[in-house]
Amino acid sequence: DPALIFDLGGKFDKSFNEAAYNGAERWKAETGGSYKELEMQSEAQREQALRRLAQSGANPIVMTGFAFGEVLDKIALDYPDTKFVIIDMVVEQPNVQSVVFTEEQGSYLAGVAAAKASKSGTVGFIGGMDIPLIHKFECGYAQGFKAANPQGKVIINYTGTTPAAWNDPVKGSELLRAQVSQGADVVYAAAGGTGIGVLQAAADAGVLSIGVDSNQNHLHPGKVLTSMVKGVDNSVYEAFKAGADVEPGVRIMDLISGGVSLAMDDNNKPLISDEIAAAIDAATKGIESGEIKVHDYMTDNSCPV
Amino acid sequence: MDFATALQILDSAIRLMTPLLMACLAGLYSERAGVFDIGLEGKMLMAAFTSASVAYATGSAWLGLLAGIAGSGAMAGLHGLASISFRGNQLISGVAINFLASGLTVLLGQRIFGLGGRTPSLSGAARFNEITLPFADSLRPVPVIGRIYADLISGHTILVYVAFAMVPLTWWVLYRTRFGLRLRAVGENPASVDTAGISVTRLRFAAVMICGVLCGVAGAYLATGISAGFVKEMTAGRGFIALAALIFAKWRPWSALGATFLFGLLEAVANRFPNLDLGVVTVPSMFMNALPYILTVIILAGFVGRAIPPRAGGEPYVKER
Amino acid sequence: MERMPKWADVMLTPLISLILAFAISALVILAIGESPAEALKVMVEGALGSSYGWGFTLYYTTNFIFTGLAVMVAYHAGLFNIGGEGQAAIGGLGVALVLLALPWPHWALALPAAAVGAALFGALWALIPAWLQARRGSHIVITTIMFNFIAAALLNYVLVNLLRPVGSMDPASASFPASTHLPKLSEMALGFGIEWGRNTPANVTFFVAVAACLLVWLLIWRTRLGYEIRAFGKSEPAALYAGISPVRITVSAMLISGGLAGLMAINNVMGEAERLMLNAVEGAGFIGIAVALMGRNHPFGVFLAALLFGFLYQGGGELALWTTIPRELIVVIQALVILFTGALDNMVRMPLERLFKALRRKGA
Amino acid sequence: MAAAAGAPAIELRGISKAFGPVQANKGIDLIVQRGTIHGIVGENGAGKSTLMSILYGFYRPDAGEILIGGKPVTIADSQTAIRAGIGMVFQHFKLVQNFTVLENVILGAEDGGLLRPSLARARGELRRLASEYGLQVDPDALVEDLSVGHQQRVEILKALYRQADILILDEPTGVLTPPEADHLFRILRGLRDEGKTIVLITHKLREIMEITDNVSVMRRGEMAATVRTAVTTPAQLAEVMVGRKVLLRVEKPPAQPGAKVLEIRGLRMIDASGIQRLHGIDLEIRAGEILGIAGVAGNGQTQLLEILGGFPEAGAKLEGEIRLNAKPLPLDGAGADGRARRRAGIGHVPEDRQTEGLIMDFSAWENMAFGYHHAAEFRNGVLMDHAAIRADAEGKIARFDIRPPDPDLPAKSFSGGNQQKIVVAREVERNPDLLLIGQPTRGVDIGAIEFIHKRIVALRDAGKAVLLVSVELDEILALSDRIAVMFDGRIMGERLSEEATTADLGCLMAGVDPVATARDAAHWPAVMPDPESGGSAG
Ligand SMILES: Nc1ncnc2c1ncn2[C@@H]1O[C@H](COP(=O)(O)OP(=O)(O)OP(=O)(O)O)[C@@H](O)[C@H]1O
Ligand SMILES: Nc1ncnc2c1ncn2[C@@H]1O[C@H](COP(=O)(O)OP(=O)(O)OP(=O)(O)O)[C@@H](O)[C@H]1O
Ligand SMILES: [Mg+2]
Ligand SMILES: [Mg+2]
Repeated sequence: DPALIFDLGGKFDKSFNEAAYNGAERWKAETGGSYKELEMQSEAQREQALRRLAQSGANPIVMTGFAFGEVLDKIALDYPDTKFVIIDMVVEQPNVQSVVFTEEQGSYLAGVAAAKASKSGTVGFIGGMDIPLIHKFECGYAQGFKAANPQGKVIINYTGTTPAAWNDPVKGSELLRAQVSQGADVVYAAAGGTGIGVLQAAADAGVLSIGVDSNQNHLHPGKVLTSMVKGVDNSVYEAFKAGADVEPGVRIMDLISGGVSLAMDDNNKPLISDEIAAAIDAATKGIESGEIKVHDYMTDNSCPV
Repeated sequence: MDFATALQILDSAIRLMTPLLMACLAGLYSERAGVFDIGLEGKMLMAAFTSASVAYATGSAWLGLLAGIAGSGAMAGLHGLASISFRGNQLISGVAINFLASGLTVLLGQRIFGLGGRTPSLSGAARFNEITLPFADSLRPVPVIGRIYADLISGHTILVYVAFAMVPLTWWVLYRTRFGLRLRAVGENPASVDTAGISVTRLRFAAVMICGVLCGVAGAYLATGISAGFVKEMTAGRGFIALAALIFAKWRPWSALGATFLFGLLEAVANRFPNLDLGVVTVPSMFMNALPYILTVIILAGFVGRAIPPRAGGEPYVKER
Repeated sequence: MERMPKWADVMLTPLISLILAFAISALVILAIGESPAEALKVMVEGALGSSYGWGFTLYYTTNFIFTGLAVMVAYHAGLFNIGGEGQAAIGGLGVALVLLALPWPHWALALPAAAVGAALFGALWALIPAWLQARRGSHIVITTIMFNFIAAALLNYVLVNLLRPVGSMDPASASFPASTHLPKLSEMALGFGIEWGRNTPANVTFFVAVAACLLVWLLIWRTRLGYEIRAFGKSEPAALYAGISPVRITVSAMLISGGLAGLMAINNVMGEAERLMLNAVEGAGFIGIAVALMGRNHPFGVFLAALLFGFLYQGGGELALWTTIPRELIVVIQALVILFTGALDNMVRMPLERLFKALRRKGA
Repeated sequence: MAAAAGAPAIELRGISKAFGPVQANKGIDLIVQRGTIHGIVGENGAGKSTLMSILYGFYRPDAGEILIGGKPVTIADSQTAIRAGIGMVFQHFKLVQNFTVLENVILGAEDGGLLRPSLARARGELRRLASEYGLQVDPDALVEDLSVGHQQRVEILKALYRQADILILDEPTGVLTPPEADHLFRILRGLRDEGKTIVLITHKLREIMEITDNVSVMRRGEMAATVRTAVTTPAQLAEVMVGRKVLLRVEKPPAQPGAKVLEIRGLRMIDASGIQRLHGIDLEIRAGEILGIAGVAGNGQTQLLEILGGFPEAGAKLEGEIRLNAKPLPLDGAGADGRARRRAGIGHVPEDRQTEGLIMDFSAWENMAFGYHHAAEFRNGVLMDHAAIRADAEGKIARFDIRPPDPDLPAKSFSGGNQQKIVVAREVERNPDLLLIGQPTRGVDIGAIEFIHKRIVALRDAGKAVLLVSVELDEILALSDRIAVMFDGRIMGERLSEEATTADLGCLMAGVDPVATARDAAHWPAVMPDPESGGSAG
């Protein structure tokens, strides 16, 4: 059986853990198979969880989150017959598949959409905990926005510096209001449970919001411009489907492979004007063809815009 | 900074301080009666959960509020049982309540809604919506005052006004009523109350239950007023900040207003200016996030003298040594 | 002389309280539609049923011993240190700086140096609140709460901007060199030819923690400083009368307290993660409050309470890992244990006292 | 006196009460006649306070019956007692320190939900009671700002406000100055003459003889005797109380003063709130001499002791000169703390044994080393030598006959008298060159008083200097070789004890120096006495 281990945020984190869970459930529904899932409590359990699963014969073992990187790197070779899949991190071991997403590209598109949808020329970004991964979202978004509106302004807020920052909708809603009062009329939230509050407050304040990780358009139909969807669910689904035959190596889930995308559905159809759609299209093509290079914050810890 | 920005920051400060103020006043009743309470956080969290759940189920924010009060009240009853009836350690009891609420809310939420501890989003009458005070729109053109009235004073949920009204009310109860006199006395010297023929247990229980009710309102405000539903751990340390504000305020109602306003304001300022550009260096957002805490320490050290807690605080009342 | 025999007070009361806590937990488990018997089995087996479980239980125990002792020492001086969380986090920074700054040839050299770094940083983080309390009268409860938040922000800044290897997503320092890796208890057991707790994080720090219990016991009940700390904690006017300086005692007690909290970092940062991560403390600072209070502010009690919480943590972790019971249940069980053994203990003690009185009367 | 028509005011039958293993009251019978003042005496821990607390509903008896005015009543709580017309002034006042007098008076006896009407009525009532009984006290003052004497008035006012017919006072004079005590007695007589019944617990046999109509003696939880005061003597009472003959007078040989031990010159102190507490004190004490400082409480005696002991109130400004054995002592800084003072040879029995002299939760043996815990003989390397400290404590417990002789018992489990003996034993047995001793026998029974007085005299006879501060003029007169009187932070005058008279000292305590006044009148009739030099007269 395959197995899935969630990162500390827990499987219902309104973010990529939840997406992974959805992928696994889809696989289960389609194939009727069963899988093991683990939720950890503490850092020290990472190794324990991996080892115990490997010993129990689970294969492949999928884990979400960069925090597994170190541990996996250390123990992968102890279980050469087991395949591991790690999401959001590269681990170079012969039996590990590393799945990384180009969040900067998806966020770039979100930035373009925001620029086009914004009437004020000012948009916002609300991150959860202030960590590099989220800066990657922020940086891509800012690039896309500036590309479409060089004169515009992006207001950036982070919720906090502790894990509590992921679960503070009150602060999220207050940050949104602060940004709105500074003129922002489209706000992109990459903040887990805090984002729930951002999207809600945006709907209340009559401005547009952009969801993250999974398709959140349905949360406030007609008020969420789009969502930057990260195909974690697909990756998990595919890994489960491949079973023990998962290909080791690095899989870069980018725009071309559909790893990241903007969610378009009935909920946001009225919001996506032809002009916006065209701009997104153009940007997508540009990125795919390599004409547009979206800078990855992680490569040098800085953002060009 | 222009007038509009100042108004917006103050407006935000008012919303952010409301749960702190409620929780702070809640703690004030309890601690003034001699029962320390570091479980404000847990009670608020429990109330946020029960209020959101019931508001969702019934579609009524008011029923949600009642449920919030009940949820928090149950926790308060537990605290009273442990620290008054059984003369247990008040700090331990508070710690236990924080843990209990943190676990139970998610456990129950997951069991009931299956959303990983989150409740479904609330809308319409299931939330407390912002109310516009009379004449707000017609007065807006009046310079300064009009703007302050329309943009700052008007346009909050009813619970915000309740919280502010609680300040003079608490002051009045504490200093102008028999109940308040006895409450203050039991926190200073329970033996004086006992020898006057008044039950220390009943009085302290009353105070602890009032604390529960106010925490209930605070929690309901978090889940059904300022946001639209419950998210696990959504109190995010506000109970502790309220406790800090209470000590800061030296256990006095008007000072509690000031202290919580200060916390709200500092947070609002940090929200508004996430990266302070000082020309030479840009203060990183991490420090702006920590700014309210740093400033609190500085203010505390620089301007606020020694805070003397109610003299009998923290000690169970034992007649027989 | 006593109302009930000492053994009954020390052993029977907590035991019955514990049973009560578990009974209520069982009801909660039933209420969420799971089997309490199964849960109990998983917990006990997972935490105590194998050397593997013990390897984890002792690892968590070690963390809680340090934070529990930290709260305890401050408590004896009448100071309520809620800042263990921040002090332990900053202690981790001390460990990381020591281990990354110099090439350590052997862990036996690195350990004392890292311990000093951890204790020093933890102590420094406690020094400011202590000084503010002693000199400016700023309430230590507020300042230590604030310092937890400030520590989180500081650590976040340092890890993201200064210690993080370029290109890494993880807001964590580089891994410490292999020469500084502490021997795990399993490796030590293997040295004696015993196969014990393979791949568990319990490491030599456990012995440091046990030693810390002994030293703290000596400090509090056998040294003049401990005597002065206790005296000051009981009565400030009396301390002044006896020539005990409030400033000196407040500062010393908080330095020791912060140092102990900081020392936790040699277990989790040096011994387990072998690099400094964000949020490495994971709430152990707050658990320390419960551990100290439940341990009746005595090092031996702290040891036992830490063991209990170690068991709950590991057993609960197993529960979350291997059953469908959500991990929040463990939090609830912890809460009930704290409540019954720590705050509602008189609920058990009072009837017991009456029982013993009745028995004695019958016997007499 | 009111006619004893009908039933007695109080009748107790077979009252028993145990606190855990301690049998505080054993089958007590007591009859208190209406309209009398009834004294209760007994050693520390005899069970007096317990008995009265039962009567007041503060404790519940394990067995026994209570009759008030002939009717059996069950006093379940204080509310019942209050309704039965009983009021009580506890040994340790039950006042809320940061409330005003008025608030304390109405607490529990409010007229309704709102305070304003109650406060208004109480204000009027207090005015009436004040003029009727001479119980003046500022209704708006905070209790913590009042002297103990005034705090006691508040307690009495509380009882009277509740219209108590029976007033119980537990050691009311323990903290009062003689004039305050006299004032209290006038009030009590007035109340009795009005028909109220008063129960008075005291350790001072003089007071029993002076004011009571009947007196009961308690011993070890039992009622030993009840007699008419007129037919008994203090010596008889003391013997029943203690079970042996007690010397009610201190026997001391004439003093043989030696070298100067303590010399104070121009000592001034301004406290943190800016009030000048000491206005230039000049004093000296020689070896083998007891200097008694008389004065109404609150005239700077406490500050003087604290400065000499090395722990003046925080933020105080000090000035002047203190020499011990001709060596100057620093007034502030690290060298001026309690530890340095002990090292220099100053022992100190503080005025307040419970909050300063002892750590109530520490065992007796730990308390026996308190303040001397750095001493060489108590240490064992970096550790404390517990065996040595215990051995030392056991010796002191035996020599001072501290009961129960259990060094492991926490200080709070000892009676007041025995607590005081622990402190005295600790300080006296160090053989300090100078012993500071404040209120040595406050709340202590006569057996213990006798003992403590003997030890102080013995220390003097061993050639040590003693500075004694007491508000008990009797005690000052009995123990001192020389007497200085403090008033408003100044030494009003000094007398040799054999020359001193109560009247003379009383004048000085009130701030009037009869000698200096006469002298000033003779030489500089028109000049006001210089406040700075007024202290050195005599
Ligand atoms: N609340 C209590 N709990 C336990 N023991 C008590 C309590 N109150 C009094 N005792 C004990 O009961 C005995 C009688 O005490 P009580 O206070 O009645 O004595 P007393 O005659 O008033 O003494 P004193 O002259 O010192 O005031 C003492 O041994 C005392 O230690
Ligand atoms: N030989 C002694 N005889 C009587 N008292 C002593 C003796 N030695 C020390 N003491 C008492 O012990 C107290 C402190 O002693 P001491 O001066 O030896 O401490 P210290 O050496 O300064 O302290 P530390 O323990 O920090 O080294 C003083 O109050 C003094 O009265
Ligand atoms: Mg008494
Ligand atoms: Mg007494």
